[in-house]
Amino acid sequence: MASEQGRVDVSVESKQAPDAVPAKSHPNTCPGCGSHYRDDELERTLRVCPQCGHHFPVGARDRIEQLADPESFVEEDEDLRSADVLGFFDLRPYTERLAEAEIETGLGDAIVAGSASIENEPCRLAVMDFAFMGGSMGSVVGEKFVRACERAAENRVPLVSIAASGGARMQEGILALMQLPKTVCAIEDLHEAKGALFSVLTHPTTGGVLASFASLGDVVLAEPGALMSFAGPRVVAQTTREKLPDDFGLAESNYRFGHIDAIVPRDELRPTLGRLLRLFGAEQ
Amino acid sequence: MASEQGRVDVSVESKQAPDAVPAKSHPNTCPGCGSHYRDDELERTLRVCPQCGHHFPVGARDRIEQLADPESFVEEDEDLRSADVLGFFDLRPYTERLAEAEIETGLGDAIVAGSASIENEPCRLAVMDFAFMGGSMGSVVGEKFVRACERAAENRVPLVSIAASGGARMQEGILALMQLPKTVCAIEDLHEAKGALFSVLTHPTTGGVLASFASLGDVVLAEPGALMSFAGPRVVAQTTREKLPDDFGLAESNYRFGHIDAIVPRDELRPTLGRLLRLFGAEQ
Amino acid sequence: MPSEAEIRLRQRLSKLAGMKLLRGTKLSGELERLQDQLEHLQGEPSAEEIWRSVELARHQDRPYTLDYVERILDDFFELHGDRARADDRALVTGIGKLDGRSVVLVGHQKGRDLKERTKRNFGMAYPEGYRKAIRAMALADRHGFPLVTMVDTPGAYPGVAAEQHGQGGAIARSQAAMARLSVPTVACVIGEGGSGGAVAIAVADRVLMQENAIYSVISPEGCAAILWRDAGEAQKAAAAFKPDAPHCLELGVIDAIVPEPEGGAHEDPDSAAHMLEAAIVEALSEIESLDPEERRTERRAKYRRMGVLAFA
Amino acid sequence: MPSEAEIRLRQRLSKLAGMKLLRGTKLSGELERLQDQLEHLQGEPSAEEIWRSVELARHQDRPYTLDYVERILDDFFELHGDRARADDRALVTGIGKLDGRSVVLVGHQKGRDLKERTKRNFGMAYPEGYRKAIRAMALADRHGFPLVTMVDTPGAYPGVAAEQHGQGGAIARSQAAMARLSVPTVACVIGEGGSGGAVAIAVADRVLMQENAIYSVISPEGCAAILWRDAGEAQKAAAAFKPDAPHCLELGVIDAIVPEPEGGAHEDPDSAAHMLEAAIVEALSEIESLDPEERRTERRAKYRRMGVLAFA
Ligand SMILES: [Zn+2]
Ligand SMILES: [Zn+2]
Repeated sequence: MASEQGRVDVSVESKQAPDAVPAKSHPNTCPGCGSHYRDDELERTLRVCPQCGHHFPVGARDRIEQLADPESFVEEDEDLRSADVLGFFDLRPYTERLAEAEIETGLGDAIVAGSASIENEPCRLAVMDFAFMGGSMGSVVGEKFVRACERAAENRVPLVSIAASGGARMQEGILALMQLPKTVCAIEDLHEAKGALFSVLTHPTTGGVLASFASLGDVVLAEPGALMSFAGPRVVAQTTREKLPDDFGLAESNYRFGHIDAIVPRDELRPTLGRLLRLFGAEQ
Repeated sequence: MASEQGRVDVSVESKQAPDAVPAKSHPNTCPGCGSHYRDDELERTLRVCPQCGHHFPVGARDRIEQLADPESFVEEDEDLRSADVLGFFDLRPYTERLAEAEIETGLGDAIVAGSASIENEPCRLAVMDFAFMGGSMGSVVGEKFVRACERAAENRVPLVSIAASGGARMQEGILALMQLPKTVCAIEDLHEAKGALFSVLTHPTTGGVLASFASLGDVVLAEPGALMSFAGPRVVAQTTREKLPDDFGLAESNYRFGHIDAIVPRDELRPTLGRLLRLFGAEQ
Repeated sequence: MPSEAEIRLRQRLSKLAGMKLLRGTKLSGELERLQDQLEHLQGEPSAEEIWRSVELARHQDRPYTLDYVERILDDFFELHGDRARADDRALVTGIGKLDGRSVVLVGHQKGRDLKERTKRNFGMAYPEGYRKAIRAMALADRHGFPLVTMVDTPGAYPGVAAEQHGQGGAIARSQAAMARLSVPTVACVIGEGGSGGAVAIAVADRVLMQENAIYSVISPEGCAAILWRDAGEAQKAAAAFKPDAPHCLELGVIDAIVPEPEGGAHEDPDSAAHMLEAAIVEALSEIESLDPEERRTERRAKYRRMGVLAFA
Repeated sequence: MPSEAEIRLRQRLSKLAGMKLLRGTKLSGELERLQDQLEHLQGEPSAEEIWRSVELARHQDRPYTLDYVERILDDFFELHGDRARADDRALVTGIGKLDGRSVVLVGHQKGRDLKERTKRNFGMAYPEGYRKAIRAMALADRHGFPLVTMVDTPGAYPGVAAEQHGQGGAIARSQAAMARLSVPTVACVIGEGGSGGAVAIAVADRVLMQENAIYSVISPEGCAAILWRDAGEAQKAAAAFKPDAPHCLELGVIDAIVPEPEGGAHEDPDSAAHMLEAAIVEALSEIESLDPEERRTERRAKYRRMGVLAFA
């Protein structure tokens, strides 16, 4: 049936599902080659497997540490929280899920935003975190992204966005869908102010985030192996009964089909963003 | 070899070739079904075969008669003629070819332009004639098309263009190629003045005319069976050694691939243009 | 003295009292319009009423975009093709006269019988469909024609080729195109407003929604499959995320509800078309007088306000 | 007192005396620049000299776009993909710093060895390549970056798929995009300027052409095949339609000729890049000071004048 398009693959969204599938393996075991690492080992390699190059997930705060110049990041809008406007209840209330996610991740929602510099170039950063309810986008993600656009325009610096998302957050209903046009309109305003957006897609970036701000970067980059598809692989397979290509929806496939400018391995991301900031930056 | 792209198939351009291939059959014999007609019979059916629907070529003056309200057409720029700026000489001088074409067709060049009304809606008309050197576009075709754009903008009426062309006129060298950007710029000016262009493609519309004004209509129509391709079938076959699909470059194929808005049989062309003029016209 | 409907509305809004309502700044002005609408409604829609909307929105006899086009627009001329690869029949574009003015129409199109359903891909567009829509929007802007869209899709098509051709980017760019338009824009949700594939053509100065249409972030079946691991729990899911018109109005996502004939639009398509036409013409007349720059600024400001926030 | 070159120029122009020269209004101003250029030329190019240009323009060691990019631009970042279907390697787009300012680059790219030639499709772009170019142009306009193009193609690819994907329309729309740009634009013909595929990215405020490049409505072989039914008569054809830089300058199609090192650009790519860079920077500095609206108006006016007419 064709009823699930626009949604992400269930496996991708397991964080959002009530009965999350038990993790098949330890999070530090490489799904690419089976090697196992200690936390500090992975930290040193930016959470990339030294054996096979697999890119492990990176949380928002770790990502900021990897990218921003030391001490340069100043967080903004940390007090924003989601509201349960629908009184949404599946097996547990939405409010309970939110509280649990905040405790687990230490984040107020699935995005962290603020000012920073990268290679001494000033910029704004908006970084998503998949660990917070599958990186789903509700009112808070939309609002913080929009404020980041507005501040980038005001300060005449580019905005760097790092996406990691299962799509729109269904617990916020139609208001979650409205974050698509909300973020899109903010990028239009940013562009009219001659501001730039560099969009980095990490594993996974699907559904409503791909169908809004993540696709609208002046430059669009992706990490190797990142899934970036509007509909998730399982939904596509169920709907179409097609056998999916091995690289379905992956960054490599998207590059071949012309949807991204470059696939950037994690250790090159910082210098690449530095170069882009020099090209688009305020001193222009 | 790939050296002929941008040019039309030689067979299409036979009018331009020094040793034109002898006509394979009488011009009033239908290539679709073999039926033969007298001139007056074809005239009555707008030069469409009553048996099989094949659309015979129509010269510029006949086309204007078919489309414009009686007595409404007022020709403009009839005194413009091509100049032989390169001193172009193949087997015969270009000037001689021009004189011959003028005598044969009674036209000053491959386009006739002027003001008219269609179904009582005022408009500008620019109609090409394949009989004049294969409808090739040199300085005169470009200039008359541009003037038609300018007058359409001034008078706030849409421009209806009927294309029939083998491409740019090589005897005018690089200046013929410059008619592409020249006509394209004129359409940009027309659009900025909120003017409309309806482009009708007839058999054949290829090369530089397809790669400039003919493709840029606000609405693009084509006659059934019209060849519309940038490179002609023979060039493509020679370059790629591929077997061409049966409908290669035809209006029907272009419609399927999203390049035209509608295929309009000749007897519906006048009412269709009338409808478009009402939708885009000055009374808006 | 406040009407009962207004009291009911205030009660509903009071649920949000502890939160900062992003669109709060406009609330006083909007209250009147909301009140007018709420007078026609019979209280908070129940789970059964919400599900009835889902069923009516998907009813096999419900009028589709072209059913309204033939009843509302004169001299309609369909525009075909994305000028690159295809003409996607799940999404129609064209020009026609609405109440004397030329407008550009963009709408999803479902099929009535099996053959047409296949041709129309059940109203689920490929990226090529959204690129055709963007082309029609550019034409509207160039000539100053208002844009009217009709939203009726289960969602953008989830297929391998659709992904390869850039479904996500196409939906994002279609929204961006609508955010940029200088001309007046009215979107009408006339059936299923399914997720990204719907909002792709619904970023408008005025968003209208028929009484029995639905507009949602996910299909009820999709939501149920994720949350309850059982698509059969669709009814429960719909009650949870509330895709019905009254809730969309209350949340500020749509600007007005368009009434339907008794029993639903399919019971009397002519009357349904008449009501829809009147609503579109009224919406257009409200926005046509605005300065284009101002209209665009207000359009973006409306979406800027969407969402509900709390504070730590 | 007129120089010999100017006399020669006047003599050449006198051939046009009986005709109305469309660009005549600008001639007096242009005479000086033409004179400067003509001082470096040794008389009217002969058929042999024209053919030598054809050979040098196609020389297998001639520097290609990316050879110049690495010598001229700092911090170059290549932009890939048309955001719809493909990344056409026959046409490269990117951003880099030229003499301190960010510019967007668009250029055809041939390959040096068999493998790269195949990857680059011999510098013959599909419609997807021109759509990528249009995307890069829009980015330049959005951010106020000047656009620099490098033209080096036998022509747009003549294949079945290329036609199905809309080759003619893509070339037309790429020209239209260049006509619309508000930013300064400089096009450089650095090798083969083959027909529609070349002019698609050459509608610019200033069009530069290297001394040994060619720019033509059709390839010599294509012209010969049509007129003499013998592609072997290419040399005769080239002499007839005159694709060399001096003739293009004389006809007002280009704005300046960029000198090459003795023997051609391939003899000393570093020097060739240096000369090209100087010419681009000079051209940019001429047009950067203009008002964007005025610059665009002048750009279109330049093309408006192109052509030579007679009267009955
Ligand atoms: Zn590994
Ligand atoms: Zn016949």
